[in-house]
Amino acid sequence: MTTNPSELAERVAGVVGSDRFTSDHGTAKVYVDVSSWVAAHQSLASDMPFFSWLSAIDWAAEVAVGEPPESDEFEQRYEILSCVGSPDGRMVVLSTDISKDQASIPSIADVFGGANWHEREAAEMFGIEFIGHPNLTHLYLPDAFEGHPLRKTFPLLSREVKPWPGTVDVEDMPEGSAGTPSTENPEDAG
Amino acid sequence: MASRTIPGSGLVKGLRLTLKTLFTKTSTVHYPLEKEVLAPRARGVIALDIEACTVCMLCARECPDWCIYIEGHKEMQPPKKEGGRPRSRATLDRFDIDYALCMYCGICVEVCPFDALFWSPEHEYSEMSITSLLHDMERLGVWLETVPDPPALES
Amino acid sequence: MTTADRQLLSRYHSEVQVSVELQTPEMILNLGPQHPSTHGVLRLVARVDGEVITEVEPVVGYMHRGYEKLAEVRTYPQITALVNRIDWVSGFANEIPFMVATERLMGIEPPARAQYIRLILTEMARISSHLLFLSSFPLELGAATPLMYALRERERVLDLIEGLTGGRFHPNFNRIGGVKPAAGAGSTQKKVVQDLPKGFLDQTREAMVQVRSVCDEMVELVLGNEIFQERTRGVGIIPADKALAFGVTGPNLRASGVSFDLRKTDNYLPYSDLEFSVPTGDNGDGFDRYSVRLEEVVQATHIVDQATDLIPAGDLQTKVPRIIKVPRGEIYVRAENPKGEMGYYVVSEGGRGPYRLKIRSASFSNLSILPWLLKGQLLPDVIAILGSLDFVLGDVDR
Amino acid sequence: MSAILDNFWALLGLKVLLIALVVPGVSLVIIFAELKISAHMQSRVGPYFAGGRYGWAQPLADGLKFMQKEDLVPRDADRPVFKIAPMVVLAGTMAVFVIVPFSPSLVVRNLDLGIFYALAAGSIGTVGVLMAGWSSANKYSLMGGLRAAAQLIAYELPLVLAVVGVVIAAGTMSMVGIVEAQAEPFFHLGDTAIRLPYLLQGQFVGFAIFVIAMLAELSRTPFDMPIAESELVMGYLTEYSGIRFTMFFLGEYAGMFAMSAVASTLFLGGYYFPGLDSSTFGPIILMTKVGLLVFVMIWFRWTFPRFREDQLQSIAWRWLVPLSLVNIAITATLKVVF
Repeated sequence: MTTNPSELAERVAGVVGSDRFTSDHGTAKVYVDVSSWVAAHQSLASDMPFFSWLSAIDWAAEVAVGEPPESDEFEQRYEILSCVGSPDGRMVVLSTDISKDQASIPSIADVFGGANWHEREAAEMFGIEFIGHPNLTHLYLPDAFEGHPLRKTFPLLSREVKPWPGTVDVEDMPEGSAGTPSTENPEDAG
Repeated sequence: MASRTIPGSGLVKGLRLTLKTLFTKTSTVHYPLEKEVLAPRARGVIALDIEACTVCMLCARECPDWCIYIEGHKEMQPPKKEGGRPRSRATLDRFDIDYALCMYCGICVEVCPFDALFWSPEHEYSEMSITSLLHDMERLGVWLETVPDPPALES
Repeated sequence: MTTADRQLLSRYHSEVQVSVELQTPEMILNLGPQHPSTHGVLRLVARVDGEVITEVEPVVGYMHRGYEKLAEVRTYPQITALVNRIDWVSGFANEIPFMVATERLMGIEPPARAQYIRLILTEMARISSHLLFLSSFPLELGAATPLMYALRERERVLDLIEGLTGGRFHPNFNRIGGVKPAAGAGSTQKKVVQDLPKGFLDQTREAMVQVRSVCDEMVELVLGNEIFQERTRGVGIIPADKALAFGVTGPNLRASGVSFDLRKTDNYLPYSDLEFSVPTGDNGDGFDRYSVRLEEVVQATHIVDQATDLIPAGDLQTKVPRIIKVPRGEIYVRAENPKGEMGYYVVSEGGRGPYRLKIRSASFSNLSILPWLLKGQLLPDVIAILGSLDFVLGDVDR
Repeated sequence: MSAILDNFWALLGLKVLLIALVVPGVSLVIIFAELKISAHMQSRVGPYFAGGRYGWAQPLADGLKFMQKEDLVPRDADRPVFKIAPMVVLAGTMAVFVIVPFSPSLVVRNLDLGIFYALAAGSIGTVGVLMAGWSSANKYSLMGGLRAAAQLIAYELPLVLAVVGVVIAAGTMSMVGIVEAQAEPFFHLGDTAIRLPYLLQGQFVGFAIFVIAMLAELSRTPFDMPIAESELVMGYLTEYSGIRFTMFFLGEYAGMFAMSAVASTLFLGGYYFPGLDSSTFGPIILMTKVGLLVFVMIWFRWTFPRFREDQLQSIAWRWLVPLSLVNIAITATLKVVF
């Protein structure tokens, strides 16, 4: 009953007036330009009134946490994602990119009431400025908190402070015994 | 905005139900006197079989909370068959699980390739101070007896 | 006077009252963070005139554990153990979308038996979460007895979950590619297959009968009770368009008349083989939210009954490499969590852990409607509305 | 012994001492009854550790626990008012027992304005509650106090009007007189005289109004807005601890005992039961009727949610007061006609 994702992505791309869209793994994703971010949401609001969520991804080369992206030919940026849908099950993810140095994007809080909190969270977690947002204050973090935790450059302090408890003074397992490949903890491998 | 219908049927039905329950047997277990029989797979505490452990650190590595502390050393074991050369074997010095941090996810029991860790439904090991929640090797060995044998399976 | 007028009237009620009575200065009242009925650590800074709330600002973040940051330093199996603690009342149901997302990225399909076991455990989590709501909401309004009846039957469901998985709230029974196959990786532990224990299916059917009987008791004790109806009819009305705009999902949205159930629209679990109806309310007030959830519990028991008959034989997990590396790709999978739509946007860069994991939790959006909803309400109504939304702070703060 | 009996002051001292022992004792029994009955109504066992197998000493244990707890007074509370409030509430409740007749002779003072005095004494508690609410210097207590004052005043009126019906029927206000009036034969069936308590003599509406108003006076569910745990934490009791809290707690249960004693005297025939000699069995008969009413109150508490503030007021002013006026009118006309 729900249209399959690639058709949906194509149709939404048409409505929104952008050409790049993908639908791998069943998730319809349409790439939109920053300038037409609010317009795209306004045009979609009537057909897809359900606002699901809005968040961001920090594409960064050097990371203080986890592993950096595999391919290195990618442009360092913030990718803003917002997901809208309709009660009959259709759902599309709109995505746009903003550069890291001047990270600001117009707010869609007045198009979708629900975006208010999501944008506040993305703002405090990534340091993105949403222009025209009613009250862009901290949502989760205490007011005196500096720094933006979800940025890749922000270290996870608990893992720095407490070293890995399995202090080994036994040499590594001789390869021959019981063939247990070691499932390294990601930091050690990095 | 007074109650439009006479508060008759709804209230009376509620009263009848509470009265009926007043005279039915209670469903609670008097905990310290009678104890509930726990399911064999219930995850109460982790028991350690010290002989089986070869200090491969897999459990400590895989634990999401980093709450398993292991130290071991290599020892020369007498050769199995006489005339064979002595084999070196890793033995445990320290194997502590900090139950103040543990979230009972069971990844360590899962990932142990040498059947050294088992689940036991024991759950009455609360302590007065949080530091004594750090169970050492002997304590984990003691839990070994309380490990029940697995339940029979559906056909 | 229809309920909509009453809602409108209560909105003007606060303005009219202020001008008529003598100008009492407005009092700032702090509801929470330690407050008996905020379901966890939520703080409402309310500007109160007499007992009428003129403006409210929810303060959240006390329970913020930073799940999305934690996920970036962990491997996929470790995240499965963490992820069911987001909405700790419906433990198992949180893991499903993350599992399905990872499996679709890796291009593997769990065996039918594992999918059915997942479906049964999800519906049991829904029953246990809704039973907790059905009993704690009347407690907010002053009736303490429904709590005991509902929790008594909920213990049966939790015992079944504990019998099968070992844990009551956090079963940790999901593995990527299916359900936990064996007790461990070692030689003897591998033989201890974690399939359904003997008599599980019959005990489940018996428990479902008990749960339905407690639902009838809830109808007798709570739904039919005129005082309860008086306290909840026309209180905290959420119109359908506002609900959709704020992203309110699950029973709260269905109570406003929108029949949007992810179990019918998305195919993340074999719900299409079973037939069940989606209950919806008509004017979206506290009373409808309660009766929709009550009906959903009954539907969940029917689903579990059908699933226990249709469960196929087979193994519990497909072949999965020992170290799980998920190929590059992005995916968003959402599931019908008892509180609403729970979704995971997984961005994988081929590593052993996700590059970015966005968690869309239901209570976060359900709560974002509070400032609009609580304007002009009476204080006792605020507590009734908070109770009727059924949110959990872990879900809100992630 | 007879010197004590006929010396007025000694007799009064003895009676006050008797009341001071009986009322808290019965209140403890009522607390234990509430603990046990509410437990079994919720299919659980209730206290079973304190004092041997059945936990009978639980109320005593609670009382002692509260007494050795520190008796806090908030820093910016209105100290004198804060300290006196529980005593005012307890005094208001105890004063009602002056006129409760346990048997024709066993009554502290059989005033001929009996019921009038009882209702007046009962309403002193309202002042105590307001004092507690105001002096705790805490927003929740203030709101609890205001709610309590509004509620108690709103339900004072139906309470009094419900009693007027009985007074008209009995012709006197003295409690013993009312019980004697109910002892007269209501009508004759053949030669056996049928004696009915006022409840069965057509005062159903009056009894219903009295019970509802009584629940509201004692702020028990479904009227327990002042101590609405889920909203106002503990209402006006939030800041109280230690022995002051015990006074309030005991006051509530003593109030239940007092009000149900008055209700059973007015509507259920007090210490009189056809066929039993009331001077010997009087107290037992009265206590069984009180037990019945207390059970009903406990039963209501553990079944119903509570009303919202404005619904509570609208029930009082728009339903109970008119109904009680109609009841008075009917009783008066019947009295005149027959």
